[in-house]
Amino acid sequence: MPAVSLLVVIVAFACSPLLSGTPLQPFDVYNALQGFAQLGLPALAIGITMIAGEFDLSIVGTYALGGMLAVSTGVSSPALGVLAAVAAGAAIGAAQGALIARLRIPSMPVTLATYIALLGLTYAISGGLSKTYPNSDVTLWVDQTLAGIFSPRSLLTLAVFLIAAVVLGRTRLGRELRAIGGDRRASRVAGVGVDGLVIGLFTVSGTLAALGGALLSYSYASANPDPGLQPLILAAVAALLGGVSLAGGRGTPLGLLAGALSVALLAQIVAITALPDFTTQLLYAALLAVIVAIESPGLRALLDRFRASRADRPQTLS
Amino acid sequence: MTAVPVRSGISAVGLVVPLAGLAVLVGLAGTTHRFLSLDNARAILASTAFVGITAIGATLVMIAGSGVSLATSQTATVTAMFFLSTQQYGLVTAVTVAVLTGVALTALQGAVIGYWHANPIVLTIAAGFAIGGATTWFSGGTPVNPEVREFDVLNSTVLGLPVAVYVLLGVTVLAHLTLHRTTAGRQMYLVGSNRTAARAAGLPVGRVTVIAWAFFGACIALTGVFLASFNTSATVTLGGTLTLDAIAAVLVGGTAITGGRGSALQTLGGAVLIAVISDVLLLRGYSTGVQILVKGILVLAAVVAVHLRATRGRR
Amino acid sequence: MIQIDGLTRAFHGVPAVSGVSFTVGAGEIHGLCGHNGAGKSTVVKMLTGQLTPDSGRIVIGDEPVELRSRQAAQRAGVALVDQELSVVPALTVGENMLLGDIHAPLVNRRRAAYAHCRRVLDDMGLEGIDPDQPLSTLSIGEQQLIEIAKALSQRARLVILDEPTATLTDVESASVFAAIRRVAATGCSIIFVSHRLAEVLELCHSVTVLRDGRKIATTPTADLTVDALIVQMLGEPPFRLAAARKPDHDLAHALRISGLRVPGRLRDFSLTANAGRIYALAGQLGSGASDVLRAVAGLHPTAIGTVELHDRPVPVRDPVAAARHGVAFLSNDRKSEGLFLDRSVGWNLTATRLPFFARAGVLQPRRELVIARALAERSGLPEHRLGDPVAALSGGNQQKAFVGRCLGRDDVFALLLDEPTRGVDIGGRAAIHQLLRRAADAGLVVLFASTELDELLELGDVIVTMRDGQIVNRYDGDVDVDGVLLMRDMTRGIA
Amino acid sequence: GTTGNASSADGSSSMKGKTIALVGYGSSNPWGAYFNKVFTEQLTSTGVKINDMTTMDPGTQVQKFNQALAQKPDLIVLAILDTQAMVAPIKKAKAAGVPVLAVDGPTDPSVAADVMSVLSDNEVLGEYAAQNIIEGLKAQGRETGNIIVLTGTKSMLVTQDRMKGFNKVMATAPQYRVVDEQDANWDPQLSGTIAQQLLAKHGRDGVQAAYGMADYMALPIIQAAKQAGFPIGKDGLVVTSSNCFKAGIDAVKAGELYGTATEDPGTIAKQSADYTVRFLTGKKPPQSETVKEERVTAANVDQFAEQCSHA
Ligand SMILES: Nc1ncnc2c1ncn2[C@@H]1O[C@H](COP(=O)(O)OP(=O)(O)OP(=O)(O)O)[C@@H](O)[C@H]1O
Ligand SMILES: Nc1ncnc2c1ncn2[C@@H]1O[C@H](COP(=O)(O)OP(=O)(O)OP(=O)(O)O)[C@@H](O)[C@H]1O
Ligand SMILES: [Mg+2]
Ligand SMILES: [Mg+2]
Repeated sequence: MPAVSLLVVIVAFACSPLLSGTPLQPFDVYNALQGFAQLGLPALAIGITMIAGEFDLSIVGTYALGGMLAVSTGVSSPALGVLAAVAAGAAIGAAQGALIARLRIPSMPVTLATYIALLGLTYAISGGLSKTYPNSDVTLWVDQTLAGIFSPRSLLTLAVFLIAAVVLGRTRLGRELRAIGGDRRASRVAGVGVDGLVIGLFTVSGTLAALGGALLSYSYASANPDPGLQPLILAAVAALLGGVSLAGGRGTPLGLLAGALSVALLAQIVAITALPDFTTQLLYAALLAVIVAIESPGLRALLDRFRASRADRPQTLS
Repeated sequence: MTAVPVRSGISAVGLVVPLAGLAVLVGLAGTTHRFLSLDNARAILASTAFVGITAIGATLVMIAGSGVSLATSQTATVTAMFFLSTQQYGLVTAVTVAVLTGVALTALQGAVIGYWHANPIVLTIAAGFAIGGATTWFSGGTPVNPEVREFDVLNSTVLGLPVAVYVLLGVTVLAHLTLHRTTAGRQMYLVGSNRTAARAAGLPVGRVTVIAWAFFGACIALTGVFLASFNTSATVTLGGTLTLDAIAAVLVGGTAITGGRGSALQTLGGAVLIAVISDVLLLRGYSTGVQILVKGILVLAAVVAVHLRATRGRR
Repeated sequence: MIQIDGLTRAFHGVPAVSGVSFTVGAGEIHGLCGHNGAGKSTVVKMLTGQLTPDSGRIVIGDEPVELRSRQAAQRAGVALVDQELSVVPALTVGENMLLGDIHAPLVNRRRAAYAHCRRVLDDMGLEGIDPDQPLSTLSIGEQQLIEIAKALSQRARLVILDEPTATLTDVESASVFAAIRRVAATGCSIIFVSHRLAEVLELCHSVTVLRDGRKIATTPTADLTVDALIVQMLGEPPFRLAAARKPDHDLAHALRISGLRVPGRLRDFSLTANAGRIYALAGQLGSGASDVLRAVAGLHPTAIGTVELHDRPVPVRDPVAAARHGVAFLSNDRKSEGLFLDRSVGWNLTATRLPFFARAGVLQPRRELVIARALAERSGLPEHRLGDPVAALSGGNQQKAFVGRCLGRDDVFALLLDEPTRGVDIGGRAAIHQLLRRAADAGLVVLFASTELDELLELGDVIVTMRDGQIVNRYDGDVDVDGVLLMRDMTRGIA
Repeated sequence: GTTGNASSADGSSSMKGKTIALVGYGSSNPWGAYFNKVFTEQLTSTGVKINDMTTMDPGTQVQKFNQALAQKPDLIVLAILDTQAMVAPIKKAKAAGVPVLAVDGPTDPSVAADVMSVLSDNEVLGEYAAQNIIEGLKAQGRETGNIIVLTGTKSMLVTQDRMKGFNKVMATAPQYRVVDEQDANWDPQLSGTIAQQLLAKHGRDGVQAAYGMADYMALPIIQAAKQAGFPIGKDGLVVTSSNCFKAGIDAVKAGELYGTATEDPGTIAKQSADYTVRFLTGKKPPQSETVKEERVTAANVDQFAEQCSHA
């Protein structure tokens, strides 16, 4: 799924000059990667929670708060700003994780509530105003072009994905994450420290979302107290395209990477070909419709039945 | 309510916490300047109405176990536009068109969820994109401004209360009766409680889900109609933050997001509670941010309390 | 050596286990028996760190241990096969074998892990299974074998198996027993929990019997017979039903199943059945017996074939239509596919008969209460519990509520039950058998699938044996059948 | 309003083959939709190619702006969503030598010299609103009066400029007092809710006038007031707003809305198109132009009915 969707989008990207009439340039790739940098960390944050069978809606809240904190505290030292954002994200994530793990509450309503509360907190901190980040050196630095197509921001995002891929692929954490997503009770009985894992998971997702928010607000030189639901929904779309299922138990960081790249490229295609903005929405809708069809048991059964009725004559029994 | 009573063992803790909360609220409210006025009570009810109507519909969907819809705002917008652009055919026709639009769009999603077991979150995100994108496409972003204003009557007040408040009460009663007194309502609880079991027992899972979503669609459409009347024109962003506001009201009302438990009356209570608290904070001069923050904490408290009550004795 | 001393645990003030003590020597295979709810699993959970005892002591080797978590129990050398299948289908076989094992390294060493899993699988005689294979591609029985293999390979000092063979065929059970004996021979202690008493006597050195949370006795198996064991478990002579099997030639056929197929599971199945008789499908897991029932109930979306009930064709892929035509189905998984656990007993009993007390879609509460009361009485449930959530009932009573849902309805013509008494003790089993017999006498076709020989012989008027997705033999009511015959059909198939 | 039809400007033939990137407000916003429509219409006959790179998301806007920059158009027409976020991209455009025309809202002062601009006069819009209120209250013969204000998103310069103008004029009439100012986020639904609560908070004799920053924010105030039993218009609540939509004009005609002001998308779109033609044909227009805004009240409403009827 992630490989297929990435391939389709890359092919479409390569074909976009047919519509736009201008050949592709390295800058097109750079800009797509900038889009990826904006989307990647929230997508990874929500993606890992989805692998573990949870759904962290609060990432947009942490994302907004992270941006606001970075801008408020990172004027003289950008590292300090990132640190403040990340610390807050981790603390919020840990608190949520503890609540979810210890009381065994479904994460969706809890994180929805946290999202609303964090939005309010960010609003209260900023007085509802966008906050300016006056350190323009940092702003220019994070988005400077490296090797034609990268920027420090997109490289950092890529690095985080690679670290996640190594950690989840090469240690037993990856296995345990998918296990608790696949069957929570069985994992518990098998001896997986489920509670600790869930708390750690939400801590990491809070951290990643806050880091994403901080980087973004450095890049924009301002922090927006209310980013709306759009970042969350796009992150979820990226995760779903990345082969993660809302039912849990499925997905890898590299799949998530492919999903986030797909979404970023898609937005870039729309920008290159100067299609109207609502086309993006319709494209996302179409992609999600495909995911709905692939994921929904009823539709799959319908397909099975169709196949069964065609393969009816020669009886197979595995 | 039900012929077969459900054991009503209310623990001391389960009672003390909400009572304490209520006491604090009453204390705060009572000492807030102008809170205890008829005008303010009216304002609270009026501001509850729009979100409340949608939240009542969302309650049925949540009880029937198909979670939440993330396409609510977009649907409300579309119905509002249909309502305004059919004003010249008379109020009844316009409302009918709007409601049918809402029911059709939402019940269709319900059908995909009910018959094909699609994931509601993914599906409604897709539906939200599709409806929002198509609305922008067809309207070209131009607001709908009707020449004829049949809707004025919907903005009027009866006995000092806006018509929308009466509609909210009507919808609540209807939802309550549906849930507790009809076969479909009972089946919503059963399907929400254990969908696999309901399917194996031969209960009409698909049909029940569609009924719940259709009801929801009608409620969204009514909200759309009132939003349109109130603003006298409709733009693509008319739906605003309706999606999350409705979910928040349902959750504060104590309906379980996993399905099988909850009630329309509780949702009404949840919606009013949110409105009261926002109102108290506003009157006391707290900023929008603090109001939103408190709303979030309230939702969190409700979710935790409901969960603890539901799992008491099972853990 | 494992010593359990005065172990006690209560739930909400109701004792589940009170003062249980026994000892398992090194290399000993120790049986743990008792009827449903006797407290076996509670003891097991306390030994494996899933529950903390209210009081009592556990000694492993020479030192008393505090087992606060599964990890702590593993560190103390306790391995577990849980009563419920505890593997994760989303992972591979190998990943499952390493999952949660505290001895598994933090950093994956793929090659070493693969070799380890390969060796363990080979030891269990599972040469055909690849560690890199997704677990979901295995049958339920094979998945259970993986879980057992994993526990036995953990080099533990105590391996606890809670009903490990409930889903296994006899051949598979035999290889598990061999493996258990091998592990015991290395000096490891084994606790073996099972309802299959003959199995317990064959495998174990001694047996501890629990009743109502108390220990009744620990006896060497050499001194025991199945009947003696049952007396220990129940405290009174077992309740026996007269096995009156009835001939069915003289009746008109009510249910006709022909050419029923489910790709990959059921090859070809045809059966004609009469009203008033009980039909037993005898087959191990994967034999297709359970698939016949599911297909007729409309729960197999890929099923093909024709089903007629009282001369009306029943569509085979639509559970709602099947129910409308008078088919009632009881799954073998009453928790996830049967009951509405958090709803009341009353609601559960009346869930499928809302039309009986609704007028034009509007419910009539008074009539509902009358009907619910009558049903509770008919299914042997205490009336005062009608308002309780069904989850608060004991397993046996839950199953009664489940069966009760289909009784006394004049719109049900065929009752299909998959393992009607799974996890139910002997007393509860007899009561449920009686309910089914009465249903048949009232004119229903009753068709059930089971793996238990006793149940098949006791309840079935006509017994159909199945294997590999097809019928092996059909034994009508006037033919003599015995367990050996059935077992031969079920395991070896058509000669 | 300046402008004629841009396509009739001379030298339009020399614009063939030129490209404009329109990094404007997305069409999901009514103002943006009409602006884009008029702007595009005005320029079609000149043969210039317009790339639609509009959006309502500030992040996407930065990305689309950078994208536009890479395609090296002859002009980027920009309607800013997030003032700060646009600073660095504008600097980049300057460095790359791609001219930028900012329309509607101003850029951050630090880059104001790097762009050309056709701006709405937001301060004046705020002043007009204040004038409407003072005029209305005086006409009722009131010695004192309390005012509530529902603003657009406070973080936007547009909002801040309007409040600057509003407060400046209100300071000249200290007998009238602003008692509450809330951020309603350019959201009609939120405006309605907040209005209901504020009206209840201050009571029937506690509020005499209200300012909703756009027509679609003022109309919900009127509805809320009606439902709360406030008299509206002549002897009642004086409600004003500051950018006109058709619904607002209707309300002025009906005597419910005391007044509004222009900043209608059509006028600014025409002026921007005109500016674009002048720039691309080498006519060197002034670096910054301001759209002349007009105050609209019952007295002159008919004059603006057509101009304001498109959004
Ligand atoms: N978590 C729990 N909460 C409340 N009661 C419990 C809980 N777990 C077990 N019980 C009760 O404790 C008693 C012993 O249960 P246990 O599971 O140990 O029985 P068992 O002997 O394993 O039965 P089975 O043969 O059905 O597995 C029963 O009455 C059961 O209902
Ligand atoms: N999970 C639970 N939650 C609450 N109460 C429970 C639970 N499990 C058991 N109980 C209570 O413990 C009582 C005894 O249950 P138990 O399983 O021991 O019954 P039992 O005697 O084994 O009956 P049966 O023969 O039907 O299995 C039940 O009637 C029930 O009230
Ligand atoms: Mg029991
Ligand atoms: Mg047990």
